[in-house]
Amino acid sequence: MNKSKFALKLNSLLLAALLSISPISLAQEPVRIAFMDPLSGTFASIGTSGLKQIQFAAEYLFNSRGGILGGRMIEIVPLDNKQSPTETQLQFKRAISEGLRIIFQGNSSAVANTLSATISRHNRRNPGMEVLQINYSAVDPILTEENCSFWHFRFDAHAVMKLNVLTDYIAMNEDIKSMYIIGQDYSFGHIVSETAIRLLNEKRPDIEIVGNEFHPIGQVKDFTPYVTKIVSSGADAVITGNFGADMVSLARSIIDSGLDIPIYTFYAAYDGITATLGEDGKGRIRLIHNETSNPIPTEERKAFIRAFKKRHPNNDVTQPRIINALSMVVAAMEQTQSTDPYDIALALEDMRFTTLSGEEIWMRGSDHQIFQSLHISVHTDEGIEFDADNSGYGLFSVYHVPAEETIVDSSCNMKRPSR
Amino acid sequence: MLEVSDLHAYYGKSHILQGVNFNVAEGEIVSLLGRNGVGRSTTLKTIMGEVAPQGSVKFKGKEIAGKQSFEIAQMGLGYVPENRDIFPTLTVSQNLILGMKSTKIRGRWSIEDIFNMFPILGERADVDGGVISGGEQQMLCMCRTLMGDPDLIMIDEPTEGLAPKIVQQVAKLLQEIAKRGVAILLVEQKLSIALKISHRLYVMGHGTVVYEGTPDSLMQADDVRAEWLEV
Amino acid sequence: MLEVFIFATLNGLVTGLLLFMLASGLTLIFSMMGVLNFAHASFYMLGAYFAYSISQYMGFWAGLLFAPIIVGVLGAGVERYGLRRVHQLGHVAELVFTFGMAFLIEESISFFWGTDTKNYRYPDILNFPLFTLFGQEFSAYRGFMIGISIAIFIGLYYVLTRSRIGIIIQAAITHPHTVANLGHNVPLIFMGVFGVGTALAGVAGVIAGPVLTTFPGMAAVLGSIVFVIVVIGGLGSLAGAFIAALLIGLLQSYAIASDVGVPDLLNLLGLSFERSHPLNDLWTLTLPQVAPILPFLLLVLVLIFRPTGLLGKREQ
Amino acid sequence: MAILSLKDVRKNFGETEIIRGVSLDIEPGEKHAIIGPNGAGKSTLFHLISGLFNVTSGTIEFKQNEIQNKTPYEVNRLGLARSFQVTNIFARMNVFENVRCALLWSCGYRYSFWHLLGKQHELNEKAMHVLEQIRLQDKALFPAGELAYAQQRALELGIAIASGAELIMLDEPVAGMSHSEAENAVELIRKITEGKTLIMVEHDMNIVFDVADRISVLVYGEIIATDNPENIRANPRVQEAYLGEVAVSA
Amino acid sequence: MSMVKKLSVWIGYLVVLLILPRLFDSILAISILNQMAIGIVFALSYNMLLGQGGMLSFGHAVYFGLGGFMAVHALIMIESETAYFSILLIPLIGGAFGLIAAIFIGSFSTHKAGTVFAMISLGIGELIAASSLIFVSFFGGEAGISGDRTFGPLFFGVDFAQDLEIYYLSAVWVFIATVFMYLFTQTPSGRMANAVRDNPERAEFIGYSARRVRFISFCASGLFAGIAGGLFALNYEFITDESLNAITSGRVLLMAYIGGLGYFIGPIVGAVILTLMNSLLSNYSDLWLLYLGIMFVLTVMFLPRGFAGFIMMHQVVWLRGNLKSLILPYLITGIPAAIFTSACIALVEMSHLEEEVFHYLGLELDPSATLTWIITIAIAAGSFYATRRSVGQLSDAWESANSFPDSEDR
Repeated sequence: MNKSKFALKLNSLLLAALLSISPISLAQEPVRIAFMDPLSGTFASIGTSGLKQIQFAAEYLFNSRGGILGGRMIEIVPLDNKQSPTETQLQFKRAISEGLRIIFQGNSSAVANTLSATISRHNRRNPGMEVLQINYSAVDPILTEENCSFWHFRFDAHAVMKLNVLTDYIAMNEDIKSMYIIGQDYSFGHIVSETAIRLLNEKRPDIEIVGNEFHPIGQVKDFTPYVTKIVSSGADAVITGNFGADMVSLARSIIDSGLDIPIYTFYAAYDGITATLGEDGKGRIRLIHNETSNPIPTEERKAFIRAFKKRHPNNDVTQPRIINALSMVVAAMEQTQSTDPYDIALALEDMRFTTLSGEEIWMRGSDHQIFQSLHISVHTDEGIEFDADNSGYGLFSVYHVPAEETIVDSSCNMKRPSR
Repeated sequence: MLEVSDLHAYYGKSHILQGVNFNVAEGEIVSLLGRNGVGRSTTLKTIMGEVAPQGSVKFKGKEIAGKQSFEIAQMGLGYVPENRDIFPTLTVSQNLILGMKSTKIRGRWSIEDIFNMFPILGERADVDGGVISGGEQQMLCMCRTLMGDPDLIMIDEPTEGLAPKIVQQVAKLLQEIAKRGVAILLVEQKLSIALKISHRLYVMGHGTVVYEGTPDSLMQADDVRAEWLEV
Repeated sequence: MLEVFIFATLNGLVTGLLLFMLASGLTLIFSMMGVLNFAHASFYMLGAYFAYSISQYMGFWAGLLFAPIIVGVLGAGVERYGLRRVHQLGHVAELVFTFGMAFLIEESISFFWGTDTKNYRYPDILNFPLFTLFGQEFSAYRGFMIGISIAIFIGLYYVLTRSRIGIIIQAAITHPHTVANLGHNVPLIFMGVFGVGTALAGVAGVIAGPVLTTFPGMAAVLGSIVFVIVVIGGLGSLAGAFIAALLIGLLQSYAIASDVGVPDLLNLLGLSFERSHPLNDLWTLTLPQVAPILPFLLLVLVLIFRPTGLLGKREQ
Repeated sequence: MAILSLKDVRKNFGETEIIRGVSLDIEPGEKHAIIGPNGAGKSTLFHLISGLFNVTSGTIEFKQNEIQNKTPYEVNRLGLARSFQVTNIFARMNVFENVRCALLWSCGYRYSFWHLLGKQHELNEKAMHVLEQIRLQDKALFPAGELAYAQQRALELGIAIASGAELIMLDEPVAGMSHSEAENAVELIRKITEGKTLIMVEHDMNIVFDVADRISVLVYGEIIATDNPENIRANPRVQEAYLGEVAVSA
Repeated sequence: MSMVKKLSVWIGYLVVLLILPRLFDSILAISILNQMAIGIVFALSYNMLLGQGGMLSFGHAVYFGLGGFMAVHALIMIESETAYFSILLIPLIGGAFGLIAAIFIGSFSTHKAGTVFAMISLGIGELIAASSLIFVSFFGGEAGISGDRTFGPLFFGVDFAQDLEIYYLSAVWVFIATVFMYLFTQTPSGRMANAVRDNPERAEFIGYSARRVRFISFCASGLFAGIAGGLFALNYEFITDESLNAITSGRVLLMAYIGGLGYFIGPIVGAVILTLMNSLLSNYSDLWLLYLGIMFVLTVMFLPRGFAGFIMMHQVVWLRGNLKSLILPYLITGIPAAIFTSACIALVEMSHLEEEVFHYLGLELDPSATLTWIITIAIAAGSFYATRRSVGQLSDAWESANSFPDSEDR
């Protein structure tokens, strides 16, 4: 048992003692945290899945154990931003109206960028009413580079970090002589393409980039024409940053064309994708992520996942980083005994925290970027203890990079507000 | 067979039929005469249900006012509209097939019959309806309606725009139709045809029937002709 | 280069024929009611989802059989209880109604099936390469898609031009009153045509679902393209829709396959621009990048210079 | 000098020739009627003159301007106005607005978006005056689509004459009216076309003979006779065209 | 209407605009009001096109979005001091750019109204929306571009950092835009737009080129859509491709249609209703889009003239003093209808929810219990039956309230 947990226990004991004296404190105000992601519309599945995970984590890790900060419950307030920057702004106003000061948000870097800019502006104009952005999934490096903000914390490795590992892994494979890069025609796709080319050139100058294609996001009906180009280019492997339906369609088209080459990617699992790829995707899809899905290193996490599956049989713990983020925010609150965003932010800086997986992760203070081990997993049905989409298939980790090797420099020049 | 009493009809705001009364007996040829715009075509359209009727229209003893066009047609009331509406992209025989209400019931007319009666249509059986001459189109249009085996056929201006020779042919066809026991309600502007083949005549003016009689009596009634028909 | 061309043609054909299946129903409905049915692609999506659900229990083939029937019945219901009522309120109301239906169907699908991607698969019996050319496989299922599309085209063509019911439909589309006067139940025909049109969209959904991914956005991806085809082909012209569908299928396929772009053009002209040039985006544009918007460009050009479309006669 | 002069005007629709060489001169101030059986091409002729259709060949001169291929609005701006066989008003606007719109161009407002109509007193008075002429002043604020039929026809006339055109063309102005309504309408037509040139298509022969100075008979796209009413009535070709040959002998 | 009465309506409008943030003063309320302000101008501009000019557009967001993008660029220019003017004028920049875009596009798209126009607008809309992701330097890609409204010269010491300040600025612009759009309907061009909508053929015979008239309406509409885009830029301080695409075009069509085409206040009503639904309903249910879709389809079917049309339907009854006679029939039908609606919503929500308890209208329903379902379905069926039964009486009452004592005009 580590220190903070001990403190937590002690607190709850104290609380129990207090409760017996004054029944009024029963009505202790909950700690309210906003979770802002698409909960309706086309992208709803990913947002609702995330919401279930954070709600479950709050319940399982904290509320059922007597709450935080001496008995206060965590209340997760869902805010539906429909993955639209405009709607995000409106929901942000709603959050402020309702006194929500901590906002979890993950989906779409565009939304994260907007939110970050909005929050910076708001915090500058409304001192004393600051809001904290907990970004658990948006990986555009700019958020912790040029546009880094004191009020923004990222709990996922950014695209360049991930590509660094991915290209290392590719570089080790001597069979790969040529590479095809295809991506959605927007910032993330371009980052993936530019970074992959740069890193591959450094690490394996002999790998020829035989294709560098952009297609409009969400507009392509049929990826076969693109796959035709991949085939005729003679590529040995594909890198793509596609997500959602674009990812599934691309992978399916590659599979259908009989092209048996690995696909290196980021978002090709869960929320129906694993089930859809099924047997055909076996061994072909390799993706980079944090927190292994199989094998799971600790019993604690296994218990967490099993409890979650029991509560939500049709969902999976797709984003363990949400849990890490929540745990670290709570730890920061406990540490400062405050729910004020400024205090929490200061406490989060350079915090080291041991996750359910037993790994110590580090929030770098200079740019608010998390560092933790990264893994490359294969889509397979072998050795899968925890599958995805109840399909029997899941991710099996084949390559691990410890946290310290993922560290990259940042050009962040953070403006720190003074109090 | 057809009894129209106190029939009113409106086009938008325009009160076109202002109480029309007439009847057609079985096997009879009856003409509806009058100048343009007095409501003769509208009368036929109203009977057919294309224009909303007010009043009573009885066909074979049953009230048909308010029924939909296709129901009325299925009861055995045929209608050949003024604008002919030959389907230009369908062949002559396809146009005829279109007139059949069902492939099962055989009526008094068959395609062979029609082609015998009008060899010219038979010759052009596979020609598109759009390219045959105006007279042939008129024939085809009437024959198409006959294919549905009506007991009463209403024909709007069959001779309009036709050469005199063709007009004679149309007249012959009308008499042929009547011979097979089909009653005819004819809307005509050409007195010559109407007088020649009709059993009875009605003259319309200002949305009502203003004169009823036989061809002979109309020939006598110079005042009626002058007021309601002639130029 | 040859293999790229051959496969681009085949791919274009697959897309084009699929688009035609959608466009044929839409153009029939348009000819009949004079209104473009915005919800048409939504029926396509319904087809895929119904087939997915049916295939879970009874296999792909049952889905292919029943899903279009269900979609057709739904479509007929929409005509009977919705459109027929709205028809009296004029064209704008009708267009807006179908627009609303599209919206409603998409939301209903999210409600009943959820928003995640569905694991809708084609049958294993078709899971083999039909042929391999230059090392690239052409899957049997794609061959099947081409086959079924062509079969439907021929069947539709035959029914419409040769059969008695087809003759009646053709006539009813242009002259509903005349046909009613000949004793044919025109409202029923209209409902039937709407039902068959939507069922065709359903078929397209059933066969496209497994390869183009079954997810709630699938209608939006195709919806406006189908419109473009119907308009370019000429409103109400089936043959025009056929030509336009193939044209757009091939055009997009070739555009993606090609690697040319503005940079090549500039090289040819001997011009060059700095990366910092304000119009840098324009100077680096490539044909594959703009492939998906080519149909809309074509649409605008056709409407400006030939508002009736390629083979259309009817003008609003 | 003829105000309107048609020279060998022809119009084909595809293969079919609808107007087969019409030549006609209309004198200023003349009241001219065009009659003929259905499908003779009367409305087509109107459309050709008023600019809705382009001619296939031939010329149309209005006040010495060739107008055969001009657009309707260009023709109208020269001082030629027309009414329609089927009531053709601005149904969702009120009666007053209908007439005022018809006045706008001739009063020189063109496409202005800087004049407020409420403040244009002269214009509004003119519009009221037209309404008085067509006896619809008490219906001024009524939506035009809600008027009774005869009133809509009167409004149709009002729109045609409002701009003060010198040549007015009326296409079946009394079609669909009851007898008494038609009489009122004729009186109205006579009043509002006073001093102007009038061309009208009409089937009601009483009205034609009542109003017209001269009559042209159009049959199958050709004018078979142009003359004063008495001569037209006596013309056997005219009777034949109307009634077929048998009746003539009777 | 007399001059005084007219003026008082306008003054009332201005007062309501200015007093609203006093009544609803939470941060959320202010931001909803700001949205409404944008929606009102945008929907009114759309109504100029469709309601008054008869042109159905599926790409009206183009002018809104382009105006907005230009406005944000202007904000950036003020911030970077390449330009120096007050942000009060930002909406004007948006309007100018909307106008320029409309002049260009209108020059070839206003040939015809009807389907051809609708399809061209759809094509242009898709083209521009797609280009916005390609031409990153102007449109900023999917992240869009953002600026800051607090630069430039101060306006009497106000830097417009707060939403409330922006609301007052917007309210003034909304008022100005509304007045000008209303005045436009009173000009020769505005009137002729109505005439061309009703009957383009006849309009040509009274001296006007239908195309030119449409073009002028189109440009005016583009101008005001651009102003709305400028207000958007001021309020949100950023803009993305979302503001240009089909969703925004669809939304403005919805606003104008649900509010009521052809009535000047229709779009205002529509903008208010839709903004409220969009921002409030989504907090209660993630199925709100489904409800919105159902409501939209039902509106098209049963209230073809929108909410404003529905209200205006009662004008005649009111003038005749018969409105009272309708209250009881409305209640008799309305109450079971409301019960039916809420029962249906309960059924839909229960089948969707995963939680054990469903809080609804102050009740706690248990979706896992069969009894809950049976009771809810029974309530739904019963109230449906009651509604069906009473509709007849309602329409009778409506007829009699509307009937003319003398049928002279009919």
